[in-house]
Amino acid sequence: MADSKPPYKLIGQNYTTPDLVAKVTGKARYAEDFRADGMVFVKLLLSPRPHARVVSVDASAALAMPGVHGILRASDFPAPPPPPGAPPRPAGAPGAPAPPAGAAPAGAPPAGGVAAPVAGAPVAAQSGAQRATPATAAANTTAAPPAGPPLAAEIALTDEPLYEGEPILAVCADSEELAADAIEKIHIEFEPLPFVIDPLESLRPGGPNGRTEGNVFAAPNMKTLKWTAADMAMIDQGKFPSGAEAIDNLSIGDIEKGFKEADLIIERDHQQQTTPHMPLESRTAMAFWKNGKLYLHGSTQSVARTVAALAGWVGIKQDELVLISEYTGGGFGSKIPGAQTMAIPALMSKKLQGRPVMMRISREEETYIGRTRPGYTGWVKMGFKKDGRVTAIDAFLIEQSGPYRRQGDNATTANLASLCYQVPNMRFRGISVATNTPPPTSQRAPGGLQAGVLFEPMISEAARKLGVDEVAIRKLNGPSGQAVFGLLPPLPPGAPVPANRPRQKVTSAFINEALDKGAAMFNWEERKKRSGQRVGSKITGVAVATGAYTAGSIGVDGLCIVQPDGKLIIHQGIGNLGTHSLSDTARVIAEMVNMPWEQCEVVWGDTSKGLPWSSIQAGSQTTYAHTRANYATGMDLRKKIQEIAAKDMGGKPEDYDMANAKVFRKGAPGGRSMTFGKVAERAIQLGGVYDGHEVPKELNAMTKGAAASLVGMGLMGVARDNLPRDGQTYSFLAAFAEVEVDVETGVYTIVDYLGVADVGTVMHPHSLGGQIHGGGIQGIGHVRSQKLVYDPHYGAALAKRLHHNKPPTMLDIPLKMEWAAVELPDPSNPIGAKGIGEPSIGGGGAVIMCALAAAVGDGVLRRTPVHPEMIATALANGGKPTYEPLTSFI
Amino acid sequence: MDFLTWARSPWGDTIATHISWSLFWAALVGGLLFLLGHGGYMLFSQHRRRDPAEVDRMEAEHKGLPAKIERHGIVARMFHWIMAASMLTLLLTAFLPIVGIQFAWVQWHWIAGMLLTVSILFHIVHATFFMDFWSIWVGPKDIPEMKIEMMREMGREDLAGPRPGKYPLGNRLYHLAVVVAGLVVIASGVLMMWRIRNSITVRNPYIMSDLAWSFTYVAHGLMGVGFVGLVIAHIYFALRPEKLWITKAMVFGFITRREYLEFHDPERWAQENKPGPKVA
Amino acid sequence: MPPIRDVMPAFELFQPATVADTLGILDRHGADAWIMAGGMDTFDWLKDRIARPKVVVDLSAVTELRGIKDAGGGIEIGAMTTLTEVANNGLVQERFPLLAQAALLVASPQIRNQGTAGGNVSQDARCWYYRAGWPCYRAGGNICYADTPTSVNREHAIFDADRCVAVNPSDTAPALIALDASMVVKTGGQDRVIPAEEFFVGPGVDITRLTMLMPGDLLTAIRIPATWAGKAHYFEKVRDRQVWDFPLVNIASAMNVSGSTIADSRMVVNGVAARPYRLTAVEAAIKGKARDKATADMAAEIAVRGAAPLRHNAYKIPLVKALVKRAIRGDAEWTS
Amino acid sequence: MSQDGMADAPGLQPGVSRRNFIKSVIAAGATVGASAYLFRTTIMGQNDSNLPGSVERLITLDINGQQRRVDVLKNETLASTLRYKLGLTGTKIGCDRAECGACTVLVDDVPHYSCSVLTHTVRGKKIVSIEGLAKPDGTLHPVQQAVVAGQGFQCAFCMPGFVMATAGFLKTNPNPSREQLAHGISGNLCRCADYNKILDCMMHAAELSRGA
Repeated sequence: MADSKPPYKLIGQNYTTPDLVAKVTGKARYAEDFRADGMVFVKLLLSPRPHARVVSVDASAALAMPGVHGILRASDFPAPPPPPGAPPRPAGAPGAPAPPAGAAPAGAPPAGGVAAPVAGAPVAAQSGAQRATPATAAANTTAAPPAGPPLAAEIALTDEPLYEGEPILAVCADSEELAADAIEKIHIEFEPLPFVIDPLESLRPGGPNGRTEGNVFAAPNMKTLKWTAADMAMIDQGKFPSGAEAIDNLSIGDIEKGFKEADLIIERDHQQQTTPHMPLESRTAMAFWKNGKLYLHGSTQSVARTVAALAGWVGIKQDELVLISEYTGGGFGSKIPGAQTMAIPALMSKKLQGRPVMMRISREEETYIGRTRPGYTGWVKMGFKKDGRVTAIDAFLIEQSGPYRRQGDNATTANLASLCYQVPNMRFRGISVATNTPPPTSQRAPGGLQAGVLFEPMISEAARKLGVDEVAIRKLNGPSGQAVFGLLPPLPPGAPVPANRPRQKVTSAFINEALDKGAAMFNWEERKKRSGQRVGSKITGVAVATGAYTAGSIGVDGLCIVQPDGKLIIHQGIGNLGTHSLSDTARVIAEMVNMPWEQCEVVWGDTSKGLPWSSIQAGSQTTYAHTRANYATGMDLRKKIQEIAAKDMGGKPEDYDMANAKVFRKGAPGGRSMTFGKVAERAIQLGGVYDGHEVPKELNAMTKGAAASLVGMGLMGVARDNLPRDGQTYSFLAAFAEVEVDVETGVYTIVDYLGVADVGTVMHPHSLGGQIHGGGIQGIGHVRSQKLVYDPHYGAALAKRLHHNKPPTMLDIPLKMEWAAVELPDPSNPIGAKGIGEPSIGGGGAVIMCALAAAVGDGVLRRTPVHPEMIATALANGGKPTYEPLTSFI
Repeated sequence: MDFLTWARSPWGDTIATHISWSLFWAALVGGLLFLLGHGGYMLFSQHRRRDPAEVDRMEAEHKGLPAKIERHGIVARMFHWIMAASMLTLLLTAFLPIVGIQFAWVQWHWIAGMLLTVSILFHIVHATFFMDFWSIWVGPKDIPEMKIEMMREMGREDLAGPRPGKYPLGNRLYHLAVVVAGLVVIASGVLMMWRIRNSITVRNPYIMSDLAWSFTYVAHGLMGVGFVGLVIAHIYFALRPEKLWITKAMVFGFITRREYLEFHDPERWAQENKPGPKVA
Repeated sequence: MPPIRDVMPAFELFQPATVADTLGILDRHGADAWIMAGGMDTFDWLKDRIARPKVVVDLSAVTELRGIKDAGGGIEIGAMTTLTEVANNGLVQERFPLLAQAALLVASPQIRNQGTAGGNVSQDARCWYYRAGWPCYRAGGNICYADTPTSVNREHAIFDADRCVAVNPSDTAPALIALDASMVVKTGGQDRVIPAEEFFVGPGVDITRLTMLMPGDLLTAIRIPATWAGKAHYFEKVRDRQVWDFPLVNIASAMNVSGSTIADSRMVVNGVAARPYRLTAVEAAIKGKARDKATADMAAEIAVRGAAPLRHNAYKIPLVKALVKRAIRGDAEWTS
Repeated sequence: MSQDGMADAPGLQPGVSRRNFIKSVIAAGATVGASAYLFRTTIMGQNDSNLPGSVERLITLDINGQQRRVDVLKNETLASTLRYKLGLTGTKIGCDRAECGACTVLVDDVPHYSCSVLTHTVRGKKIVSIEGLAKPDGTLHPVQQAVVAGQGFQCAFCMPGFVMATAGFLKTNPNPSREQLAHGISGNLCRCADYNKILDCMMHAAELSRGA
C-alpha cells in the first residue's frame, strides 16, 4: 500500500506533543491531583497472610470513631462477573478466521501480551488468561476435561486473600490519618490456608497447593499436579527434571529428528525472576457520583477500552460512567484497562450518596497490587547445525502464575522462539503454577522479554562454539518477508494428521536489515575483537541480540471534526500513558488533509468529550491500529471536504486538493478556495453524513455515541479501520552492547548500547528513540537488578521498597545510548508504521545477558537478575555457577 | 502494667515475646523484702531448737552413731555446686544486661544452661537409682509435719510432732519449687537453643509455631525470674547462722552426731547401726 | 492490629535552636523523644508506624551543629553537617579523601543534601525483616527471621553475628574508624569523647541498637585527628545499583606507606557485621610488609578468618578478600 | 487531611493505646519523679508554646516567591503541604520514601525530596516547586524549554522532580559534563526509563541556562 518513503509533512517529524507544556509546568493533572469539596479518603486493609479465609471482621470500634464514614468489603461488590475462560477468544487461534467486524476487534494479537477488554466480560478483561496467544488457546483446548466449578474472578476486595497484601476491606474517613487509625482498631480473624511461594515446592509430592481448587492452572480452571519423587530428587540436586509431567503441550515438526540432525546441542536450566511493573504513578483513583453518573478520575493506559471494564467492576452501564484520565504516570501493562481497585472509591462514594472519595495507593500497596511479570523456572535444549542453523528447540517452562489465573507468558515465549529462529522442530511444555504472590498480568512484552533473556545467550554460545559470527547466526535463523511461525496443539489421539495445519505469518520482518544497519553503526566487526579481552581487573564483553513482539491490531475507529473556526479537532480514545501515540497517530488525519499541526487540537482522556472506540494501549498495538483507523478517518474527512468543495465550487470531488486549512482545485492552490472553517459551516448546513447526523453502521457503539454527542459541531470525519491485513504484525529490534566486568568484585558497567528497530515508517523520531531506549533499559533492569523477594516461611513480601526491588537508575545504564530504525514500511499499514513499545525490551535484556556471557563465559549466568556476586563467585569457582539454580523469589 | 511484652507476628497475630522485665525487678525486690522480713522476724522471735538437754539425752541414747554422719556424698555435692555455679552464671548473664551492665552474654548463658541441663539429667538419674529418692519429696504425709512446723514457728516449741527426716520440710518445699522451675527453664531453654547459633543445634526457629514459642519464652522468663527469688532465698538461708550446719555439710559432706540428733528425727533418717558411710 | 503504613502517626514537634535547649528537651522526655537529624532514617520508622514517639526533636535549626572546621591538622565535623557538605568540603577532600568519597557514595544527591554526618553513622540496621516491623531480636523480640533455614539473607552478616544477623549499613562509619575519628556525645551537662570504633555496638552487647547512643544522648560532632591526613586512602563500595543502594560490602583503608613498605594502617569493612568490622589482624599482619601482591594475598586470607556465612551471603567472603586486596593495591597495576 | 488530628487527642494520639499510655506514665513516674510527671501532662497537651523549641502550627512559608500562610500539622511533610494545602499538585508523590525523586523541590536552591522534609523545618527558607520555575509572564525556565525542545520524558510523572533536580544542580555546576550531570540528577527515577533523552534535554538545558 505505502511506498518506501512517501513525502510526509508531519509523519516522521519531531514536534512538541500537545501535553508537554502542561507536564513540564506542573499543570498536568494526574488522578491524585484532583480535589473536590467534601472529599473523604479511603485506606485499604491488606491481608497479613499469604492465604487465608476471613472468618470474622469486627469493625465496630473503627466505625464508632467520629469522622469514620464506613467500610467496604468484598460483599459490597456487584455479582461476580463471568468466569475467565468462558468468553470467546478473539483472533489468532490457529486457523481462526479474522474476527467478525464489530465483535471483538482484534484487541489481543496472537502472541501479544495484553488483555483485551471485551464488552460483556469486563472484569475478566484484565485477566491475563484472556490473552489469546495461539499457545494459550490451543493448550487450553487440549487440557484435561472440565473439572469442578469455574474459578471465581479476582475482584478488588476479598474474603479469601490469596497473597500477602491483597486488600480485604477499605475504610473511609475524613482523613487518611483517621482511616489509618480506624484500620488499626479493626479485628479480623483468619483461618489460615496452605500457601505456595516457590512453584517447585507446590509440585513436590505432599507439597502445598496455592488454592483450595488445586495447584496448577489447567483449562478451564485448576487441577492438582504433583511430580514424582524421582523428579524432585533431581531438583534437590539442582537439576530441572525435563521429563516431568506438564500441563501445556505445543509443538511443530519432530524434535527427535531435529536433535538427530544437530551438530551441536546446548542444554540449560534457567531461572528468571518475577518483577513488578512499578509505574511511578500508583493506581490512585478518585470518584464521585452526580446525577446518577459515576465520575472517576483514574490512572489507566487505555481510556476508551477502560470504560467497559470499569463499568463492569462497579456494576453500572457504560453510559453511566464518566472516566477522566488525561495523564497516566506509566503502566507497562499493569493498567491496561485501569485497575480493579478503581471500583473501591466508586462504590464507597455510592455508599456515601456520591460524596467524593479519594483512594491514594502508596508505593508499598502498589508493590502488592500493582501486578507483576511472572518469572520462570525451566529448562531448554537447542540443536544447531554446523553453520548455526537451529534444528530443534525443546523448552519446559514453569511459570510463577500468581493465585488467580494462568498468565501464559511461557507459551508466548515459546511462540516467539518459533518466530525469531524459524525453528522447524520445536516442542514447548509448560505449567502455570498457582503461587500466593501478587498476581501477574501482561508486562511490557509479556513472554517476549523472558524469551530474549532465555534463548539469545544460547544462540550466542552456539555461535561461539561453532565459530560463526553472532550477527550472521541471527541473520541465518531470523525471519524475513511474511515469515511463518507458531506452535500447534497436539491432535486428538487417532486423529488423521492434516496436510497443512495452519500456522501464522507476519506482515513484515526486517530484522536482517536491522542487524546489518546495527552492525555497521556499532562497528561490530572491529568491536567484537575486544570481546573477552581483559585489561587490569576488567573484561570486556561485546554482544548482539534480537527481540520481537507484536506490533499492531486492527479494526478500531477514528473521529474528528473540522470546526467553523477552522480548527481540526481530533478525538482520540487512546490513553495518555506517555508513549505519544496519542498525538503521533492523530497527526495522520492532519497529514491526510494537509492541515498545519498548529491548527489541530487533540481531545483525549475524558469520556464525556466524545471519544471514539480505540485499541487498548498495550501489545504495542496503538501506533499500528490508529494509524490505520485515522488513515481511514482522514480519508473520510478528505473525501467529505472534496465533496463539499465540489458542491460549492463545481467539478468532481477528486478534482480538489487541500493545504493550509483550505481546499482548492488540484494544482491551483492560489486560485479559488474554501477555508476549512467555511467547509465546516457548509457541513453543518448539509447535515447528514457531513456533520455527524449519519454515521457508518459498522462503527463501534462507543464511537456512535461520541459522534452523536458532537453532531452539528462541524464537518465530521469518522471511520472504522476496514483495511485488509494478511498476517499478524510484529516489530523487531537488533540490540548491540558492550559491557565491562570487574572480575574481582563482579561489578559490571554497561558501556554502550545501540538499538536498531524494524518498526516500519518512523512516526516521531524523538518518541521512537525514547521507546527503543526506554524498553532497552527496562530489559537491562530485568537482567541486572529488579526482583521480588518473599520469605518462604511466612509467604510475606520482603522486597517492598524501591531499593529492594531495584529499578535501574540513571547510573546503571550507559551514559549515552544510540538508536536507529531501518525505516522500511510495513506493507499492511497505509502509513507503513508498526508498534515499538514491546519489541524494544526483549533485545535490551537479552543483549546484556549475551555480553556478560561473552565476558565471563557461556553457561555461567543462568538466572536473573545477575547480581555482582553471581559473576564473582562463579569466576572464583572456575566458572561453575554457585547460586541456587532453581529457587524462585530470592 | 503488663506482665508480658506483646508483639505482632508477621501474620498480624498478637504474640507474647517475653515476660515484662519489671517482673525481674519484682522478683528481686520481693526476694529482698522476704529476706528483710524473715531476718527481722528471726531477730525478734524465739529460736526454736531442740532443747540442749534433750539433745544430750539423745546423744546418750544413740551410742551407735558415728561422730560424723555423711549428709551429702561427694557426687551429690559436686552436682550441687556445679548446678549452683551454672545457675548463678545463668542468672547473672540473663539479668545483668537488663540492669544495664551490657556484655556479650548469650554464649555464656547457653553454655551454662547446657551445663545445668546435663547436671540435672545426671542428678535425676543419680537420685533415682542411687539415692533415697523419696527423701526429698513432699507429699500428703508431710501435712502433719507442716502443721507442727508452722506452730513451732509461731513459738509453740512445746508441741510434739514429727521432726524432719534427712531434709527439713522447708528444704524439701524449696527443692520442689526448684524442680518445677528448673525443669521448665531447662526444657524451654533447650528449645531455645534452636533459636540461636551454637555448636549443638542447627538453627531453626521454625521447629514450633509462633504461639508455641510465645509460651516457651514466657515460661522461661517466668521461671528465670522465679529463680531470682529462689536463689536469693537459698543463699540467705544458707548463710543464716542457725542453718550454717547444712551449708557446711554441703561443703564438707558430713554433719556431726550432735547436729544429726538436734535437727532430725532418727526414725525418719536412720543412721544407726549402718555399715559405714552410705553411698551418696 | 492490622498492618497499615504510609500514614505518619501524630507527634509533638520541637525545633530547638541550641544544643543546650536540645539537651533540655531530651532530658525532659527521655525515651519518649526521638531525635531527627536529616530524617532520612526517621521518616521510614514514622511512616511505617513502627516507631511512635511522643516527641520528635528536629535538629535542623541547631546551627551550632553544622559545619566543618580545622582542628589542628585534623577536622571537626558538626553532626548536622550534610553529606553533600562533607563530600564537597575542601579540607575533607584534601586531608581525608576517603571520607569525601564515602560521603559521595551515600544514596542519592537529594539524600546527601539532607542526610547528615551524624545521621549517617547513627542510622539503624536495614535488615528487611527488622524494617518490616517483625518482632525480631533487634525489635525487642526473641527471634531472628533472617537466620533460619529458609530466610533470604543475601545482605546480612558474615562476622560476629549474635542471634541477630543484621549489618551496619553506613558508608561513612568505616571511613571514620579508619581515620581514627572520635564522636562527641553530650548528655545533660556531660560531654564524652568516644573513639569511633567504640561508638558502634554489636548485638552481643546490645541487640536493639547499633550505636552506644542511649535516650538523652546527643551526638554533636565528629573529630578526625591529623594522624591519617594525606596518607594513602582507599574507599570502595560494592552495591547492586549505582544510586540509592546500601553497600553489599564497602571498605575504608588508610595506610601509612613509607617507600614501598606499609608502616602502619587502619582498615575497616562494613556491611558484614552489626558494627563496622575493623580488620585489626590484617593491620597487624601487613605492618612493616612490602605493599605488594604477596602481602595483599596474605591480608585477604587473614581478613576473612572467622567468617560464618549464611545461606545466601557466602559471596561476601570472596568480596571482602577482593576489596582488601584492592585497598592494599591502591592504584597499582597488579591484579589478583 | 485532618486539620486537628493532634488537637483531638492531646497526649493520647490515635494509635497510642490507653494501656501503653498508662504504662508510659508509670514508667515516667518511676524514672523522673512526680514533678516531671506533672510537667509531662502539660507538655503533652497543646499548651506548651513557651518552651524552647516548641512549634506553632500557623506558619508563613516562602513558596515560589510568595508568602503563604498555612496551618501545618507537626507531622506534615512539605510534599503534603504543597499538594494538599496549597494546591501545588505539580510536585508528585511517587514513593513517599525519598527513593524516587518525583517530589523534588528546591529549598534555598538545593534539591530536596519534599516527601521527606517536615514542612516546619523550611520556615524562613525559599521553596521553589515546578509551578514556580517559569517566569510570571509565562516564559519557561531554560530547563523547561530544553525539555519541550527535546520532547523529553514519556509519562512525565517523574518530570517535575527531574526538572527541579536539574535546575538545582545547574546552580552548582552550570557547565557540567554529561557524566557530571548524570550523577547530579541521579537521585530521580524514571520508570519509562527515558534517561537517555532526559540527559540529552538536560545537557541542552545547561547550554540554555548559560546563554540566558
